[in-house]
Amino acid sequence: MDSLNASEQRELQSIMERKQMKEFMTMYSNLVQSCFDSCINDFTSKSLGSREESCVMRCIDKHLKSSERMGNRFQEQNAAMSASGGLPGR
Amino acid sequence: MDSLNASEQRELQSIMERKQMKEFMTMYSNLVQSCFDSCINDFTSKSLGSREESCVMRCIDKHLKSSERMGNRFQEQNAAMSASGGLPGR
Amino acid sequence: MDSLNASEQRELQSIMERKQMKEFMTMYSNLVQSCFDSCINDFTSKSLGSREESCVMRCIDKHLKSSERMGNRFQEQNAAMSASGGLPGR
Amino acid sequence: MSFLFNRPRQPSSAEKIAAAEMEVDMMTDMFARLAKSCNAKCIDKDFRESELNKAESVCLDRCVAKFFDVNVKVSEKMQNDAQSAGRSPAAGGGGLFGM
Amino acid sequence: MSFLFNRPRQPSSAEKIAAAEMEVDMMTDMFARLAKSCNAKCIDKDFRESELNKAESVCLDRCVAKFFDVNVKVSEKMQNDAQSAGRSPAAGGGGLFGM
Amino acid sequence: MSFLFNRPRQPSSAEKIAAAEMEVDMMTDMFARLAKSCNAKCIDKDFRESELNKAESVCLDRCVAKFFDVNVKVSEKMQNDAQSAGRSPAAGGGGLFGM
Repeated sequence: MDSLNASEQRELQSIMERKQMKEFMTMYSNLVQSCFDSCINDFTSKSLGSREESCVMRCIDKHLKSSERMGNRFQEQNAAMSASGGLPGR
Repeated sequence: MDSLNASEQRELQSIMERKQMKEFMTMYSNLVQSCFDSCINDFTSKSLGSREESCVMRCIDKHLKSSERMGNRFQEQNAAMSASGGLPGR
Repeated sequence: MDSLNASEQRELQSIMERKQMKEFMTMYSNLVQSCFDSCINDFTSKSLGSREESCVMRCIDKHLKSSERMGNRFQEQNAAMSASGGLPGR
Repeated sequence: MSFLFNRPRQPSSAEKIAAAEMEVDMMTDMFARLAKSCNAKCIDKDFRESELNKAESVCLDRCVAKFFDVNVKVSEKMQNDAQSAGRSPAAGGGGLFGM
Repeated sequence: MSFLFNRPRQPSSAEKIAAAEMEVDMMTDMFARLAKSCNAKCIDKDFRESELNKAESVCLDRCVAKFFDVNVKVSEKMQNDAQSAGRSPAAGGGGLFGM
Repeated sequence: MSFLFNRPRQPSSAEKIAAAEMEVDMMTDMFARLAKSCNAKCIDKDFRESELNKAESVCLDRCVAKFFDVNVKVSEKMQNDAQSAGRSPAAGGGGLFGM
């Protein structure tokens, strides 16, 4: 990537903040949909049963831990790849 | 949400119109893909058979009714949630 | 579509170039994800086995050929539809 | 899908570009969906060869043709429904904003 | 989901519009996901009739209610986790930018 | 994926920011896809415990590594194909705009 000057850095910074917020919202919605899809399969009642509720709580926990772990590995791999000169085209 | 003044309302209004158009287009494309995926599984011919065609017509009908019903329930739930003070963070 | 004048054409042209770049990136990511999903199912090791690697190479090849073929058919159908007056609403 | 873009009065430059952009977006999105569905229906997931075989090629051609046909059916149906209800198609169809 | 939009100081016009826009985007996205999940869980894929039958209708109603409940659970849990970690919810949760 | 962003001449400010933005978008998108695939392949869908167990953790680590490897293979292959065809990678590969 070409190096950016200070004002370009600031503009990119503010773009990045909006993207980060958007990424958080997408992550949140993915979590809702994924745990709903995995845990809710009974429609004989309109409120969550206690089994469903604890499934949802464990699902959220596990997904957050999984995301964190994959995020760490992803950043390590990226750092290693940059150190070795990036993707082959670089 | 912070309350908006008249000119902010107008700007939001025009943003909303574009979003509504885009949402309609997404709904349209979802409908095409979903009914294609459900009804079309025979590729021994290149034109729609009569069974496939009536499956597609019923699929469209049913999806529109389903969307409308879910949209109504969604708005009721939203209204009820706003009345009771919104999501827990509110 | 309403006809565009020269300066409108130029603006649309530059919008189209960005879209084309974005479409290429989406196609690239779809290819990575799709070939990963189809070919990688063994996690007893952290590096690609030779079977996995050749599956990935064939998967890429086949997907590129498939995209090209579908793209050609899509453009022919579009041309035929425009010639006959477009979708029924046109 | 041009019925989505009918406008009662002379459109401004920005509106014309937005409409052209929207038509391109719609085509791109439609192609992406078609490609996803037709790959799923026609391409053997084993990847034992890197060439499309005859069966896959023919399947892809017919799949594209049928996807177009379904698109036309959906477009016709939504216009008919909208006309019989006396409103523009974009205003109908239910969903979140479908009021 | 208003906890995402809390701001310490008086927001500018652009910020207020961006926040309102983001809330609408969030709702639209949530509805699209709910519709996808509930159609998959409730609608018979045979399409032998064009009307929603009684079982499908009831299933859809309950499905929307339960999707809301799951949404509330996720929202509560992320706020609790964030509070016990002493940071804003948007800063937590791991993932690519979750630092 | 920097080969996507090579430019023949000195880029303007707007172009540099657009290129940086595109690189971030590409990373975010790649991570989202990786997360989806690796959760599907490694995480037990029963959710009987809230901790990642040993098998799941190891699977996730290897899954991320292999996803990177596949990414590198695709990148290499598309560059080779493009070079042997004597054109830029973004211009090839078929599809809707692949002319």
